[in-house]
Amino acid sequence: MRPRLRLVAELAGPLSLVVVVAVAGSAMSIAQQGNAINVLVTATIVVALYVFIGNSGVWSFGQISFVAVGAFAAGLLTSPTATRQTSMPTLFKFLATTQISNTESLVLAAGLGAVFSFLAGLVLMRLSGLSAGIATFAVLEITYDVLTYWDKIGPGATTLALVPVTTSMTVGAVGCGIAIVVAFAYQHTRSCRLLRASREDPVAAQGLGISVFRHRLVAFTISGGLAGFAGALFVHELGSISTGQVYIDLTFATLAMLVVGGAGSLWGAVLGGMGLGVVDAFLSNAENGVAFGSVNVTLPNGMRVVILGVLMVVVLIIAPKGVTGSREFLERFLSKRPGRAGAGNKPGGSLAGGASVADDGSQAVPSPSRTQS
Amino acid sequence: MPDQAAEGDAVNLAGSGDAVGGAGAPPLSGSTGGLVCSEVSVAFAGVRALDKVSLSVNRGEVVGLIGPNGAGKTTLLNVLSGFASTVTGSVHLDGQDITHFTPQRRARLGLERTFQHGRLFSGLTVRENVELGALAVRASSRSARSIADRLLANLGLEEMADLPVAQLSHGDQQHVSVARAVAATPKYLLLDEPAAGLSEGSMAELGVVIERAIRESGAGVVLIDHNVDFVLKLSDRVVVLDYGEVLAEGPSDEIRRNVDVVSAYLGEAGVEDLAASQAQ
Amino acid sequence: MSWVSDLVNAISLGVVYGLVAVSVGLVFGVLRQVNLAQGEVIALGAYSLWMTRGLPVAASIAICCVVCVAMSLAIQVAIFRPLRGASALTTLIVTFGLSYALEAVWLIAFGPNGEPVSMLSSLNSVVLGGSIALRWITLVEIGASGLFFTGLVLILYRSKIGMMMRATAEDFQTARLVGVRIDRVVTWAFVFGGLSAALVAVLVTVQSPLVTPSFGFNLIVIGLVGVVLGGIDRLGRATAGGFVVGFVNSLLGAVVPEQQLVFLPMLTFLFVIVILVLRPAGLFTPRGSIVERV
Amino acid sequence: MNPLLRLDDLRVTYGRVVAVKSVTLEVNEGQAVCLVGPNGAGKSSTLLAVMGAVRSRGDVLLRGTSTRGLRPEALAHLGVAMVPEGRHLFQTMSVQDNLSLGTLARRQGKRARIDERWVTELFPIIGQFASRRAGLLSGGQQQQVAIARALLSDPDLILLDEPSLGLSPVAVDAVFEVLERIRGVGVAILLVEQRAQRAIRFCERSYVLSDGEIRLEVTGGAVEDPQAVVEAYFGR
Amino acid sequence: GASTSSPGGSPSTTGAKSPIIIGAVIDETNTMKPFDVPALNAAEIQASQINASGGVDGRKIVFKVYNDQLVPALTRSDAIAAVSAGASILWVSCDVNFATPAIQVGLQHKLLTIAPCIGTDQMGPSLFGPAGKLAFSYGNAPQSDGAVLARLLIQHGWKTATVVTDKLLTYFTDVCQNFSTDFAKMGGHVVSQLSYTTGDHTVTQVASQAAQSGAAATVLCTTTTPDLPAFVTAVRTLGNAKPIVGPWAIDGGFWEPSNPAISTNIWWSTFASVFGDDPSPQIRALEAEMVAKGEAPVTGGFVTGPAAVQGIVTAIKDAGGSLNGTRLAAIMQTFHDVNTISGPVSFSSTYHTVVGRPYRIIEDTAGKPHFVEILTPGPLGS
Ligand SMILES: Nc1ncnc2c1ncn2[C@@H]1O[C@H](COP(=O)(O)OP(=O)(O)OP(=O)(O)O)[C@@H](O)[C@H]1O
Ligand SMILES: Nc1ncnc2c1ncn2[C@@H]1O[C@H](COP(=O)(O)OP(=O)(O)OP(=O)(O)O)[C@@H](O)[C@H]1O
Ligand SMILES: [Mg+2]
Ligand SMILES: [Mg+2]
Repeated sequence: MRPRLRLVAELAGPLSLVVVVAVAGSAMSIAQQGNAINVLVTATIVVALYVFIGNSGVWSFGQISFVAVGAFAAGLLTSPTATRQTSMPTLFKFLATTQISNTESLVLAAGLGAVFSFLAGLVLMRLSGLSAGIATFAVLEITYDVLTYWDKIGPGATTLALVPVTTSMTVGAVGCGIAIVVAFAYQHTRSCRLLRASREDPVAAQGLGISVFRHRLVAFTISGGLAGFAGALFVHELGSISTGQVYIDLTFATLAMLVVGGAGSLWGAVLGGMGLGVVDAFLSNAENGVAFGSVNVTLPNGMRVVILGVLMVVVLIIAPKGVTGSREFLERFLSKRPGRAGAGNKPGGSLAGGASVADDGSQAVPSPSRTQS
Repeated sequence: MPDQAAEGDAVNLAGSGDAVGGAGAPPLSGSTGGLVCSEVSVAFAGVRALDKVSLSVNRGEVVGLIGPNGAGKTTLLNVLSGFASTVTGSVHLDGQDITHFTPQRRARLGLERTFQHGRLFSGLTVRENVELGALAVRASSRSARSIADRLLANLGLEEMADLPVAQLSHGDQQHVSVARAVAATPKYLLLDEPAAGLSEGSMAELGVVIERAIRESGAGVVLIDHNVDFVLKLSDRVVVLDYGEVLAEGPSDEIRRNVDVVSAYLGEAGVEDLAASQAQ
Repeated sequence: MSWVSDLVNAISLGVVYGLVAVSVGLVFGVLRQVNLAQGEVIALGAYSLWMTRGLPVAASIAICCVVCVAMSLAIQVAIFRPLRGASALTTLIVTFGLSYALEAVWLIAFGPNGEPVSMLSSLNSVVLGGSIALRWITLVEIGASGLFFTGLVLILYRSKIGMMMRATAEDFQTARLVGVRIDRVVTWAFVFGGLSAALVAVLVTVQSPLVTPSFGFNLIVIGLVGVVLGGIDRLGRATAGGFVVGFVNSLLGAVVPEQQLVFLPMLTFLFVIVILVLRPAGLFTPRGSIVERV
Repeated sequence: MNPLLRLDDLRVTYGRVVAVKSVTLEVNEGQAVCLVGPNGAGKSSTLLAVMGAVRSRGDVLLRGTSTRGLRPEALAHLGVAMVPEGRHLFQTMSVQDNLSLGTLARRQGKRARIDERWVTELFPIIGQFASRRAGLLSGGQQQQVAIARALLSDPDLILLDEPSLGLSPVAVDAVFEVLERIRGVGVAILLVEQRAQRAIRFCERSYVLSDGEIRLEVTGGAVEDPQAVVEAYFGR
Repeated sequence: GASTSSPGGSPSTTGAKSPIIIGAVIDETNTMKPFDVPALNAAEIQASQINASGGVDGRKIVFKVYNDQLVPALTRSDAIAAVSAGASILWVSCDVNFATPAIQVGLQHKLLTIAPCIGTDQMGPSLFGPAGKLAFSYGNAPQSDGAVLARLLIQHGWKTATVVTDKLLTYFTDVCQNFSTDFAKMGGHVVSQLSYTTGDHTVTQVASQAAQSGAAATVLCTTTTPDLPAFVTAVRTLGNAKPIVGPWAIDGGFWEPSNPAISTNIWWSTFASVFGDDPSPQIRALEAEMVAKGEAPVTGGFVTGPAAVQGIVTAIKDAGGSLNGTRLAAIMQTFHDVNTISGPVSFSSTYHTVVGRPYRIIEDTAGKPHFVEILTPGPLGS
């Protein structure tokens, strides 16, 4: 009973948060709706990060590359071919002429993200710790460099404009929901459980027969797929994209969300993504001035970032495992209480019963079985 | 002494464990069976940790491995399980040459080990740790869970099943790491000082769990421990290692009687342990 | 002869990043934690040079040192003390948050344009002219960082405090048990960290005088890449790693055809990936030494 | 006269888990006292609490003065050394460096009773492997270095948490010999051991700890009533 | 919400007529602040003067300002907020990449969308397709920047040049490319083409090569990033004291090392001199007013703000008071030498960014930038 309840809560918690944001967002002004959609899309990216980072315990600074690839692919192929040919004359022919629907672009972006991350993962997934962090960061830099300067595959250093804006509140919410369901389903696979164990002690995992590389690669690929998908949502939310938007700033912003929420749980990822997203949106409004009743509060320009940074630092110092403690929704209440206060009367019935050594009395200090204490 | 070791080597090279001393448990498999390493040498920065050591263990048999600190016991276990880096010689598992297999691959062939120093998944709970032992090889989630529950009950750990292992005392952690290895229902089980730091009662429980694993899955066990009594009790055959060489080898009884041979190793503490059990 | 000047330039850039790497490696050497906010210490040091531009050079440098050490210590008290024992990556993320916030503070305080520091700009003049173009600053950098580095290595590996630092790095709980007053030790590490930041601030602003809000972050990111590339465990390896990143980047920049130069970052980072995949523990970490006992 | 160490109603909890309920005991100068008990009884927790490494309630008095609020390093400098459970060497540092770190807490102006020559003689492997990285030694070798490191601070009181863990029988003998010798020069010992029999025989006073409580006190090293010890282990 | 300014002070006396709301989505925090804010400040002064003299057919111009902080999603939602707040003209940041999310909102709502100082020629149909007909920038097209620099070199007898391109932005590449073509056409000779990308750490290297190339002048297309002072320092200390010439993006002088031996013989083109010596009294007055308000502009780009306001007003008047974006845009596209404070402004169906407007040439001598002359780039392709 309990385990099933836990499972339901684990999925229902994050999903209901999506619904709350979507519903609350829809009730707001049209400009604020944009912010709410952005919160949903950003949370999708955070979920994608979580699938790899949260489950493998390896920090990747490269997931935004997959977002970038997804965003540019989806954006490019849905933008009008006519302007593509005038504003991007150097494009490869098939990129200049192919036109796909927005839905197709979501699928394509997810696929590309998965393929790209799979290939990168083949090379990188043997690394751990800081080396993995730096190597994935290198992937981000490389992706950025190529996308910015190779004008045969995209707009290069200029903006990709005229992408159809189709990520409505509903699409954003459904997209985020899909990512959450995928992440949830994945984290209950055998592969993921083994991966989660291996992050605690890779050597012991090897000894048990767990191929850390293989399971990491699976997580990396799924994460890359979700990231590409999120990239497509992102580009269809903004209607345009330039490489600077899917680079270091977004990387660190989403990582911050993940850590603040709690990198070890899906609930943490979603809560962190949505929570910081909302705070961010609020702060940016506050820089333009918000009215609290009759009092008009305006934050000095630039304070948004200061506050976000400080918030992140403070949360992590107080709660290094994030505000959720890296636990799933309601996990604390639904799981059996650990702890055995007093360690007292344990049920007996040990099969050993101190049989061979302790009972013969021949020793000066026989040590009876612990279980009988 | 060197003669004896050499003889043991020669016999083991032939690949049949039961020839040694003759008193070991009868092997379950044919002459190609068993976990066998032959003429293994390992050196670290010029220092020989193992020098042409051969060892074999058959299904259903417990081979004790004793020897002074630094004798090379753990290194030998590393060789068997694939964790040693520089190896000459070969390792075979049921006739298959596994010398160059990774630890993962060996584990999937049914070779499980414990580590001298914990190496539990410290953030996970006791139950999860044990379940993973089963899950890592082949078991489904459900069967892993039932295996874990049974093992924990056997060890009297069910009370702690939902605690993170980091919160367990040292002795309890030792239990969990054995349970994790046993949960994989291994063909061969390599235990590195599982009884270190256990009170004698807990040690007895441990003995029962090991015996049960042998009974149920016919596992062959290599058991390292410094509690000679514990090792002799459980083992069919005992190998004494010193300075990377096999110093003596034979059935437990023989080693037990042959206190002289190993007094260099046993010292007062060992003799005391032995005396206690001989009084039985 | 242009390859000579390319080489000189490459060495010069290498030395800068070597020095940044010392700065990062030092704190890591004591705490096994990464301090990304070290970049902001450097930035503040550089801004202090600008603010004291009216003063004599020596006074300006002295103030820069004081400012850097003070800020370094403040970071230690506010961030590293509460996070003692946390993993390298946790502190990486936390100190990232801090740099993020501090960068915004610089933006508010000093504006996005940047402020030029022209102290010591005469050091840019050439020692050997012609096609070699060896500058005084390059020599000063090599000399100063060589001295600083040697000093640190002596302290870390030859002195008692150094031994305590290494012990703290390894296992601070046990270090306490044997009587290491770790608060003091850590404080010293941050003092040295602050000094190295000041040194970086002074030397870098000679060649690259404009101090912008992202001044420190840009340096530290590449520095960190270098540190990990070289082998973060040892100061020497980390420093060499920093040097290599700078050197390789600069050399590639000279070799790559002008049209393809935009792909220089790609090439540099490809190099980083290749090295990391081949030598995960660092380019200069001997193969044998990473074997972990199981 | 005050005892060297006195634990007064010591209590250690980890969150909701009570590891030590109530422990009161004394160790006099130059005396060996041991703490035995089943796994999970709270022995390690008791030692850690003495060292100030975990939070505790109750009082720990060193030479009659409370050590409340003192950190481990401060206690080390007051002449308390500890051999923690399991290997806690500085793995990447050489054996020699590990030992040098042991001498940090030596009090100045006092002639050391225990020096490096002394420990090298007791543990020959130390001389043999002095320049080797400590992490590469075998388990038992590391344990010996850990004991040597603690001794080198020339403490008045040494806390040993299962010093025989992972040691071969001869090495265990060596450890007890070492303990004998340091007791001989006036070092007080608080010992936690699973080799209960031997520990009790060695010590002037022994306590059986179970479920975080002292169940039995044995003085004089001889066990008159083994049955009582058994019961103490079981918990009455 | 957003900060609303109703320049002109006194409450409207014209009563019923509703104001013309310009929604400005700009950066007041980040790296575009030095460009966006002075342009807006100057535009507000201009608007207040218009308002004071009766407004546009009695309607006041009101700016509603949103700080987008260069965050893409925010840029978009700010633009939406501006539109829903009744803006009939959208005013965006001076970098086309950062501004696009806002621009597209404006275009989608068929508003006249104006950037005061975007310097690429993308603000228009070339990037935004047919919808881009509504988009204009009052900045100079890179073609003009390049052409005027070529003219500057020729005029001063610098017949050979080393061209250094920072590949960071399309704008830089465009300027240098246009310079090279025009320079060659005018009889100059490009000795060597060098490039780097801001932040790729090769600037010292490139500077060494440039210093030794032997050309009469070095043309550098970049902005005031950390690499610019490093470049200048490196070139000068290698003993090369020849002119270094750059486009508007290096205007301001604030970046120059205070060493007078380094910061000398540096030339650039700009919209107006911010060093107090601009030949136009109008501009000097405007500048003085801004300084008095504590809003001293950093670069000459600020005049594009009031110029844009003047252009908008002209278009509205021509349209008979209509605020219909399509109509206004159609009129604006036909601008030919429309007089503004920044000089004559012309647009065409290909160029929605200003071409052919006269430039101020500034020279920095020993750390003191000063106005030198006015140069007109001449018709494109000459
Ligand atoms: N990775 C290594 N590098 C260097 N030396 C090593 C390494 N592993 C083991 N050794 C050395 O090899 C010898 C054998 O070590 P091993 O761990 O096998 O001993 P052991 O018999 O298990 O001892 P113990 O009973 O103390 O655990 C020791 O001298 C040890 O120092
Ligand atoms: N860090 C911790 N967090 C939570 N509980 C802990 C922690 N450390 C120990 N415990 C609990 O406290 C109790 C006492 O542990 P302790 O380690 O003191 O026992 P011990 O007597 O030393 O046992 P052993 O002989 O097995 O080493 C145990 O029940 C253990 O589970
Ligand atoms: Mg061993
Ligand atoms: Mg213990």
